[in-house]
Formats: sequence, structure tokens, C-alpha cells
Amino acid sequence: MKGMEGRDIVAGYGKIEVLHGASVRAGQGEIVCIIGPNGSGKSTLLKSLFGLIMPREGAVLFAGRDITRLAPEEKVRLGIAFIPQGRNVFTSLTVRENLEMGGTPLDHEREVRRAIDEVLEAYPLLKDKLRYPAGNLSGGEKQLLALARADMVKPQVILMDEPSIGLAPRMIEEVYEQIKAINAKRSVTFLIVEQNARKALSIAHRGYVLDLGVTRIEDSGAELLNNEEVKKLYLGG
Amino acid sequence: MKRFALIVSVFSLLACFSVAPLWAAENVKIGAAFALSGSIAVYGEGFKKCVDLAVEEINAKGGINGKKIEIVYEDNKSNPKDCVSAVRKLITVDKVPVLFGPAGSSNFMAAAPVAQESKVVMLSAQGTAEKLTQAGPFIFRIIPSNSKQGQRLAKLAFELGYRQLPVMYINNDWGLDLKDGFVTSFKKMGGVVTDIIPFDEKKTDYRTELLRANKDNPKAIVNLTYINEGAVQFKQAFEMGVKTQWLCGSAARAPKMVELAGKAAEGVMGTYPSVIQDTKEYKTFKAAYQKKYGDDKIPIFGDYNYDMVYLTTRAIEKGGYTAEGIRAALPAAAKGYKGVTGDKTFDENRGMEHADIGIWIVKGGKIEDHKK
Amino acid sequence: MDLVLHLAIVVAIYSIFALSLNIEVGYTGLFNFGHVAFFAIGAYVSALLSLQDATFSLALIAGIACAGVGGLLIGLPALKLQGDYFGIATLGFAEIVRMLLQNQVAWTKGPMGLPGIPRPEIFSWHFDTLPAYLLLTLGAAVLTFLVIGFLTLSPFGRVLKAIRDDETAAAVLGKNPFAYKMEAFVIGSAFAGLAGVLWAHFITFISPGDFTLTETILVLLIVVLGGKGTLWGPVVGAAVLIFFQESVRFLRLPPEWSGILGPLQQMIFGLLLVILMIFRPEGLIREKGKETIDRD
Amino acid sequence: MIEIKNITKSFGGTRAVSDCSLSLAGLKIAGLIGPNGSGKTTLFNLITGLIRPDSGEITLEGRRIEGRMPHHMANMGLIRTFQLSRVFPRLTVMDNMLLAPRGQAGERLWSLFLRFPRVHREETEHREKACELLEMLGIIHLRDQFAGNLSYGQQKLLELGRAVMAQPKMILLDEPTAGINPRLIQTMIDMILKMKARGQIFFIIEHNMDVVVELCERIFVLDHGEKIAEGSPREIQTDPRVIEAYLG
Amino acid sequence: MDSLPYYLQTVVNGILAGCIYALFAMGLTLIYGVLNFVNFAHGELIMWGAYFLYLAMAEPFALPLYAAVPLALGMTALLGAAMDFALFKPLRKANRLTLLIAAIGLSFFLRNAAQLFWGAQVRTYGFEIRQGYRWLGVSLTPQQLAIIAISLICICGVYLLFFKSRMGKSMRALADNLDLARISGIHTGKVILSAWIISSLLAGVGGILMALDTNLNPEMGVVNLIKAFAATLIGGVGNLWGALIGGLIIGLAENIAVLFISPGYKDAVAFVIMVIILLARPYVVTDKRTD
Repeated sequence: MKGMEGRDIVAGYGKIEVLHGASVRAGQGEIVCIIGPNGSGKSTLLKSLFGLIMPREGAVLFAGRDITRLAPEEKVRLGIAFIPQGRNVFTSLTVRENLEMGGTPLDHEREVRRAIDEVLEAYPLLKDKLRYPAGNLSGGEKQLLALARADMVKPQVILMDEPSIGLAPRMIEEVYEQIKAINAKRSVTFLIVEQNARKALSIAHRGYVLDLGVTRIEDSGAELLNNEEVKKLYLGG
Repeated sequence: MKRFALIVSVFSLLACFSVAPLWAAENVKIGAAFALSGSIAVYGEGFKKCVDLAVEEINAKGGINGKKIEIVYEDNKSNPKDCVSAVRKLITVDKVPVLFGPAGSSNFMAAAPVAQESKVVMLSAQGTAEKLTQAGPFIFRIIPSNSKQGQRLAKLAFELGYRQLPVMYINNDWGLDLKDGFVTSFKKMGGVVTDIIPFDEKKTDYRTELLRANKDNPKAIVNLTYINEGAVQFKQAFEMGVKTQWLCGSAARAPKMVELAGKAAEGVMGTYPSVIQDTKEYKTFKAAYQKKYGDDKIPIFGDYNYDMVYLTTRAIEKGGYTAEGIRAALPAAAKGYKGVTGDKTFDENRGMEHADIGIWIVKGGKIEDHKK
Repeated sequence: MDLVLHLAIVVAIYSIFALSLNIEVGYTGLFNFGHVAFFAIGAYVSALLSLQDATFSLALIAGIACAGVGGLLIGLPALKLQGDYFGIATLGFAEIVRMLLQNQVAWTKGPMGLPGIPRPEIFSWHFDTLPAYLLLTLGAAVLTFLVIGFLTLSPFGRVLKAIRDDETAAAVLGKNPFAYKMEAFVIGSAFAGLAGVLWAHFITFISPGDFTLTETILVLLIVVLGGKGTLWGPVVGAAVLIFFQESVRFLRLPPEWSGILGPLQQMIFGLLLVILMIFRPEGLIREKGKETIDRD
Repeated sequence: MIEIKNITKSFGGTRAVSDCSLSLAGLKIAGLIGPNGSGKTTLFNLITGLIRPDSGEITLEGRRIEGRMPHHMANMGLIRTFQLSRVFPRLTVMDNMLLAPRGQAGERLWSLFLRFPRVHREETEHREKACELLEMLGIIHLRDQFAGNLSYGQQKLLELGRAVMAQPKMILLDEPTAGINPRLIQTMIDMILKMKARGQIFFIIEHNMDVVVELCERIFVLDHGEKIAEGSPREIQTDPRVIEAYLG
Repeated sequence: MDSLPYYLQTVVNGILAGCIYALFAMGLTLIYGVLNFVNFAHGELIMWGAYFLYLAMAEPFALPLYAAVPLALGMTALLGAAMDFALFKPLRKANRLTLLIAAIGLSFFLRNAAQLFWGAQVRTYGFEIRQGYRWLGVSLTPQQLAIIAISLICICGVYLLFFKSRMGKSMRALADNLDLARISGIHTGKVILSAWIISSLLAGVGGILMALDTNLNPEMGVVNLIKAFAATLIGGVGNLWGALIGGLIIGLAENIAVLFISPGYKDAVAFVIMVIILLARPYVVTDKRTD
């Protein structure tokens, strides 16, 4: 299998154990969405997959290979990108420089320039802002920039943490359109953690519901949306 | 815990060193609390060279009554606190009855009460502050005080026809003391001090201070400065096109200063506790120095330190190897004694009776005595 | 023997000095880089008064009080700053204090310093010999130790430690961080003043050159070496550091080496510091409960 | 007791809290819910003085209090906890508790020295009270441990206990049950209910809807910094706007 | 001397001093920005840079200046890298006080090592002294012109490096957001090493320029370090232009002040300005943990 998989991951911060054995799998070209109430360990799961937190137990597999212990830098070189929640652009760098940073794994300046041109084709919104510090962008533009930066090296898997957080509805739409476009064009695998479950599930091929550190439900996006238990988990109702 | 053990073992290793056997105990030991590290270590090195030279000579001639002189050097780290502990250590551990005090008036004055209280003789070959020996009868100075030098400097300014001039001085004990001495005498003579500019030690940039001193293009500027500071200043003044007659004190009179400042030092004049270099004693000393160290650049005050060793030796020979004996014998030993630096007779304040203040001038890259 | 007494006095005075810094650095988390200023204020005020024939008791109280007031005046602006900024601001203030001592020649005799400071006399007890002076400084050190110990173990000290650990959390529990930091700063300054007074009357000669950044660094090293935030740390640090520095004097090395001995000793000192920081950054005495702390 | 009127706070152009009005008058336990990033914690920060509002009013028992310093807020009786617990790691559990009471004589330098008997008496009283609370929280056996050595859940319990020790008019709890195991959640709920019975008033941010429903009389819902709904737990759970906000 | 050139010269002096401070401050601020601590041993890098040149030009090597300078700079960079490797790398996770004390220890070690090798005495490269060029009554020597020019070149060079090269951009990215830098695949170890090398090179250049203008002694680094640090704080930590502006503010202020107040307070001026600027910055209790 070409996609990415996390098996029985146990992880946490210091004394806190957040994940008690969570498993997710995303096949190649799949958009997989992980939803769940706040504090259920969604972000932790994503960070464990990427190696920002070393899982205490469990394994992370990429294209069938065990990459649990690889450092984030190395995972980037394998073609895995991670877009964190919140502070996900270099605010003091310009938009162009942010893109260049995304191109770090590329060997030549020339390739970086070509990659920027290609990315700008796909993200026309960023074109006019190239020379501005990324800190001046609006929340939605930052999210797009973060996506574009990850896209610089044409990764096979993109892990996204709460892409819609704090965005205006129009921008949420924009970001998700972009995700769909990338997925459609290069069949990139997406693993998205999302609070905004309805939006995410509407584009996801499959979804997981994470609750209290374990994956509870796995189903297709549309099914999950109509699942009574999902509503219950969210609103305790 | 393992790490802690490591640290402990390092300390105990050091402790082992400290109980290592003493060096030959038969010698006549003299303490020397010199600056071997810290800000004025540059002077301390020079003093040490000359002291070593004198000791070598005396020991070659059989020492004191057959016993060899041994100097116990103690680093005073150029600060008063360590001066005090260095002196304290020399007195209590090495039990020396006489010691050579630290350079720098404030360092010396911090340590002097300790010597006085312990009734141990302490001599200064470079402390020029007027009050240096006030701590008590065990404290001696074999170099003339600043007030005499200040007077001479004021007189020099008058002789050269300068009635109005600004004064720059290094903002430390020596500079302030000499500045006061100069200003008082100069005003008394009717001169006008146009500006007084203190400057900090060890800076690298004195341009604006120099600019301010040179504001009205004075014919002369009094600059009471040290070696390094002086070199930097003369160089920077030269570069800025300051054309004036520099009048300095003794601390700048060093071959090193001329070496550092190059042609910018040309023509700089100053006063210094005179050492008549034409004397037989001085020439012998200079030759001996050259033979031992390979150059004839006598370190500043090195000659006084050299004399200090001989003077102390004489006092020990006369009064015996006890503090009280040395203290009592010193004035007699010094009376009329002609050292390298001239007549070493003490006055009633245990300073120098005869203060021959000479004038130096830089000519052709060499420091010479100024001849009228 | 005199050397031992002498060093014991120095250790006692530096213990007071370090204890006073520890209440700021160790207990309240204030990285004061200008602590020597208050030492200097204490020393100068007391010395100047004594030279005007004031009694020692008066000079002592005035020295401590002026150092405390100095702390208040410097703390007012400086405590508005955080972390490194506070450190560099206090460093700047200390340099300004030193420059005042150096340049206000009319008051302080400037770089000439103040010689002949009398040895103390309290109620006709003379402290003019080393053992007597040791008694006096030991008394003062024990007093300082007890007062600072009492303070740090009291509810007041609890608030200081809370502010050190988490200023915001302390504030939302109703503790005014600025006020408490100010109190700690003033207390620290006053005790540094006490150390300064004792120093001046012990050495009997002071000049502005005694109160440089080097002294601040030394006392900071004592606190860190001994173990900051512990009661015994500063005392142990002072003893170890001063005896270590002095012990090098007893290395019986050939006289020809003396020229390189000074720098060599300082090199070893620097190296030991580095090694200590790598292997035991919490100092010789460890504050309990520290190993679990990851936020700083 | 607390009234919030038209309060607004922006960070660098984005409105974290936007024209928000809540009235907590007469409520024993009020709840505040909303998706991540909806401005709940910002609102708490505004109420407890950690940040100042751009505009709007906060009144406590009729007095305007917005924009005051955090310690003023605390001393007026508003004590909060944090989302990630903020105990004092280098103080013992007991010391963490003893720190909380307001207006202690021993915390003021003069009375510490001059009125030491009173200081001593207060300490003893506080210690007894703290023991009682720690007992209720089930962490009495840890009282001499450094708080930094406690598990995360225990730290959160300690933080709650500390807030109760302060005897405030209102305790603001920021996600009291987030990240702790279910067993401790029940302890937490029991504790809050016991305190409610003693007349303690709470304002709680919480995500665990079971907890919210069990505790709160009235719930306010924030989304994108705006209040989109308020009402009883039942009303909220069926409110289409709330479901929309949560499920997207 | 009439008054316009008098003041002009003061301003020039101020700029000169400011350039030196700025050169030192840039090196400091670089490390501060990337690694978030004050490298107290930066002054020793400055001093060793100057002494390396002395070593290369003295017997037995006796290299000409053009060959000696690159060698000296290379050695300084090596020293900086070695410092990081031996000391700061093991302490990467340590708290600030630990780092600071360690840096002070290192500074002691390096300064006294220099004294051990070369002695406490002052040395000079021995170039001939020349009178400055005069223009509008203001004098400037070639060395001083070199100081201003090279400082500007260094600042521009570092600017270009920072804003145009990939390595420089990575450095800024690292200073901006370490986690995000790692996520983007930036090799943090390499970037930190190059920050050290650049910082050391700046120190070496500064030291050599200062020694060319004045002399060499083991304490030449420390004396200007505190002011460089003040310049760093005035300009804002990690801000290159800030370092330049901070350096110039201090240099100008203290030189202008010399004309009007007792020069004994020259250093105090720098500190007073620094404290005023620090206090003038708005400071609000901010809580980073808002969601």
C-alpha cells in the first residue's frame, strides 16, 4: 500500500497520555478526515504520525515502510508534509520566502524557482502578495500559504491540523477547494484533523471519529455525517 | 551523584597540590604582591622582570650573608580585594617580614592597613598618591609623590610659555591625584585651566574627548595618561590633525607607548620622577637588563623596582631578617644611598626626600631627557 | 591562621551578599545583573558617615537603609521590564552608580577612594582584631541567614516562589507580582548594603574600582554554584568559590611559572564553570523538586 | 453577578471576541461552550484581567471592573483555572493550597514580623481547611509532594482545590476535565457539585458535553467570537445553530 | 576650530564608534535571535579574531595582510564553531541562566588563554600611522574609512545573506518558528552551525578593524561588549537593522554627550538611553496561551 498508516499509537506530553492506542489508515489518493471532540487527541495523533511527538507505542508506516523513528526533517524528504494548526507560516518572512522554505528539500535554486512558479499557478491568490511578510496575510491566506508551502515539494501525503480553524466561511471554502484540487490533480493522500466536521466530511473519502484517545468509528464521510453516535459524541446529546 | 563525585575529586586533587612540599626553606624570602593577571598585569610583568634581575645579581654575589633571596610572588589580580588576600597570604603563610606592595595607589592603599596591622614592612615602587604611606610606620614609598610631579609639570608648562591649557586625565587614582597636583600649582602660578576632561581607562576610542580638548586649538594640552591609552590617544589625535604640544605625566613614559603610537608620539613631553640615565648605576643596570632580556626597553618603573630590591637587601643586612629590624634599618639604609633611580633618602613620611623630577621627550622614536 | 580568619570573614561577607542575591535570583526569579550597586551604596554610605565620625551603628543603619532605598528607586523602572531586559537594565544602573562614585569627586573622593575607614565599635565593643571582626560578620551572616530563611519559609516567601514559577498564575490568585518583586528587590538590596558596610569596615579602604561588573558576576556565580533557590546554597557557594580561588595560591609551582599562573588559574576557573554548567547546572546543592520542571 | 456587555477584543485584525454580551446574574453554574478558536478563553482572559478589552463593559455586582490588573480581579473575588493546568511546580501541593487564601497576614512584610501570632493562627486554619479540601479531592496523600511531580489530572484537581481555597465570589474553570482520565472526571464533577451546594458560584468552559449537561444551569455558546446561543442544556442541544457551529 | 566642523567631527566620531558597536551587536543578535541566549563569550571571539591576524602576520608565518586576513577569519570561524560544538550544543535545552554562566566561564577561559599565549601587554600590527583626509574640516583616516565601509559592507553582506540566500532565509525561519522550520525540512543543526560561523566572522572582522584602528590586548573584546549588547536590545533582539541603528544611537549619543557633560559619564549616557528606550516600549502582560 502506498498510503500512510498509524497503528495502535500511544502518545502524550510529559505525564499526560493523550492517545491510548489510536489507528488510522489512508490509502494513496485518499482524503481521510479525523474528527472528534476537543481534547480527544486529534492533534496529538497527527503530530505522532509526523514525528513531532515520538509515539510511546505503536508504529507509523509509509508506503509499507516503518518510519516511526524518523525525524520530521527526514519525513519531509520522503514526501510527507505537515501543516500545523495555528502558527503555520513564518510571519517575519515574506510570502515568497515562505514558499522557498517549503522548497528546502530541493537541491537547486532553479528547482525552487520552478516549483514556486508552479505553485503560484495553483494558488493565484498568493501571486499579488509575494513580497509581503506572511504575518500581514489574513487567516485564510495564511492557511493557503501553508498549504502552498507544503505543496512546494509535491509530497505524496499531506497531514493537516484543523485547516479551517478561525477562518471566515468563504476562506474555508477556498481552502477545501484547494485540497480537493491537489488531491484530484496528483492523487495526494490527505490526512485531515478537523473540528469543522461537516465541511471536512463532505470532501473526505473516509473518516475516523476519535474519542478519548482511541479511534471509535470508521466509515465513509457521508455515512459519518448522518451517524447519530457522531452527533452524540459532539453534543453529548 | 557520579558527577558530584567527579567534582569532588577535582577539588581534592587541587587540595593535594596545596600540601606539596615547600621550596627550599633556607632562603631569605621577600613577598611580592604583583599584578600577574587582570587589568594592570601589563605593568606587573615588567616589574617582575626587574625584580628578578636584581635578585639574580644579588644571589650571584652570594646573597644576603650567604643566604639566597627568594621572591614569593603572589598574584593580586589587579583588584583591591585580591590585593588584600595576596598580602594576607604572604604575611601569614609565607611569613615574610617585608614585601613589595601592589601597583596602583588604590590597590596599595587597600592592602597597606593589613601590613601595618601585622607589623610587616611594605614598600611601593610605583604608588605615587600623596597619602600612600599614611597607613602607618611600616609603609614605605621609594618613588616621589604626585604633588611634586604636578608642581614640576605646571612649571614646565610655564617655562614653555603656556598660560592657558586644557587638562585631560585618566579617571583613576593616579590620574586624579596628579591632575589635582598640577591644577593647584598651575593656578597658583597664574595659569588658566580651560577645560578638565576625565577619560575612562581601557577604551578604544578617545576621539571626541580629544576633539573637545582641542576645541580652541590650544598650544598645549596636558594629558595625564597611561601607556595604552596614551598610544591610542596620540595616534587618534595625529590622525585628526590635532597639532599641539602634549604634556604628560610619568605613566606614559614607556618605550611601549612610543612603539605603539609610532610617529604620533613624536615630540610628546612629560615629567617623571627623574632617573639620571647618565649615571654609572643606570648604565650598569641597563646593560644588565639588556643582557638578560635581550632588549633595552626598560619597563616603566622597572628601575624603581630594581632599586627596591637592593634597598631591601641593605636593610635586611643592616637590621636583620625581621620586620621590626627592617623597618628600623630602612631609613638608615636608604640615607644617601645612590640607586639606579638616584638618592633614596626617606623623608619623615617615609616618602622620598629627594624628588628629582625630570622632563622626558620623545625624539626620533626614543624617549630622551629633555634638555633646556 | 590570620589568613584563615581573613578568608572566613570574606566568606561570611560574601555569604551575606550571595544570600541577598539569592532571594532575588533564586526565590523570585529576578536576574539582577547590577547587584554590586547596592553593595557599593552600603559600603560608601557607611564609610563616608564613619569618616565624618558617625557611630558605627548609625553608619550601619544608614548604609542598609540607603541600599534599600536605592533598590526601590532602581526597581521602580527596572521591574517593569522582563527577563533579559531587566538584567541589562540593572546592569546599566549598576554602572551608573559606579560612575557616580567615580565622578562625584567632591562627595566620594572619586577614584582616590576612601582610606582609613575605622573598624566598627558598638556599645564600646571594639571589633578591631580579626577574630572579633569574624565574630561580628558571623553574627551578621547568621542573622541574614535566619531572616532570609524565615522570609522564604513564610507565606511571603511562598508568594515569591509562586511568582518565580508562574507570574501569571500568581497574579490570578490575587498576588500583585510587581509589588512582591519590588519587596524582594528592596530586601535583597538592603542585605547587599549590609554586606557592603561590613566589607568597607573590614578592608578599611574602598574605591569605585571594587564595585565593577566582575563582582556581580562573582556573586552570581556563587549563587549558581551553590544552588540557587536553596537556603544553604549561597553559603556553600561562597565558601567553595573563595577557598578554591585562594587554594590556587598554595599550589607550590616554580617561581618562573608565576607569570603564567594568573591566567592559567583564571582559565581553570572558567573551564570548571563550563564543566559545572554542563554536568550539574543546578549547583552543588539541588533545590528539591526541580528535576521535573520543564518550563523556565 | 457578572454582567458582560458588548465586549470586543481583536488580535492583529482578527476579532477574537466580538460584541459579546452575557449575563450571569443569579446563576450558580454557567457554562461556556463553542468550537476551538471561538474565543472562550479570550473571554475568560478578559474577565480575569489578563488582557484588556477594546470596548465594552464588565460589571461585578454593579461595579465596572473591565481593564483592571489580574490581581485586582482576583482580589475582588474572581479566581480562575487554566486550560493547561498552571500549578506552581516547585511548591508542594500543600503550599499551592496555602498560597490561595486572599489577604493573608503572612504575605505582607509588616504583619509577617509584627503580628506573627496572627500569621501563625491563619496558617494553622488554612492548613486544616486545605487538608479537608485535599481529602475531598483524594490527593491528601500527595500533600508534601512537589506539585510538578503530580500527574496531569491531579494537577487539575489541585488547581480546582486551590481556586476553592481562595473563597472567591466566582470560580472560572477553563476546561476542568480536558485531558484527564474518566475516573478523575467524576471526582472533579463531585467536587464542583459539593462546592455548589456550599454556595460557590462557577463559570465553566467545557467541551465534554456530559459534564456540561450534568453541571450547568445555563449555557452560552460562542462561535467566531460571537455569542450564537444561550439557554438551558436541553435548549442548547437542540438548537440548530449550535449543531451547525459544532458540526460545521 | 570653528564650530561646524567641530560638531561634524563629533558626529563622524559617533558614527565610527557606532559602526564598531553595530558590528559586534550584529554578531550577538544573530546568536540571540537563533538560539535565544546572550553569548557572553562574543567579546573573546572579537579579541581572538584580532590576535589570529597578529599571529598570521608575525614570525614565523609573516604572511602579507591579504593572505593573513582570510586565514585569521577562518580561524575565528573555526573557534566559533568549536565553541558551539563543545559547549553550547550539549546545552541546547538548558535554561538561560545556565547558558549565561557557561558563556561567562568560556569567556574567562578564552581571555586568559590569550593572555597566556601573548601576555597582557598591548600589541600592534605595526602599520604606519597616517594623518586623515580632510573634508569640510572633518578628518578621516583610511582605517576609519575602512571601518565605516567594511561595517556597511558587512551589514549589507549579512543583509543579502539573510534575505537572499537560502541558508540565510532558513536562519530567519529558524529564529521565527523552530518547530515550523523542522516541519519544513530545514536541517536545524546545519543552520545553527552557520549562524555561529557568521557570528564569528562578524566578530573577527570587528576585532581586526578595531585592532587596526587602535591596538590589541586581551581585554579589547569585553570592553565594548556591554554596549554592543545594549545596542542589540535597543534595536530589538534578532533584528539586524535594529543592531545597526542601536549601535549608531549609542555611538552618537555618547560622543555628542562628551562635548556637553563631563566625559567621565560617557558610558552612563549609553545606559541611560538604553533604559529609557526599554521603558518606552509598551509592555503588556500577554498570555500566550489564549486559544
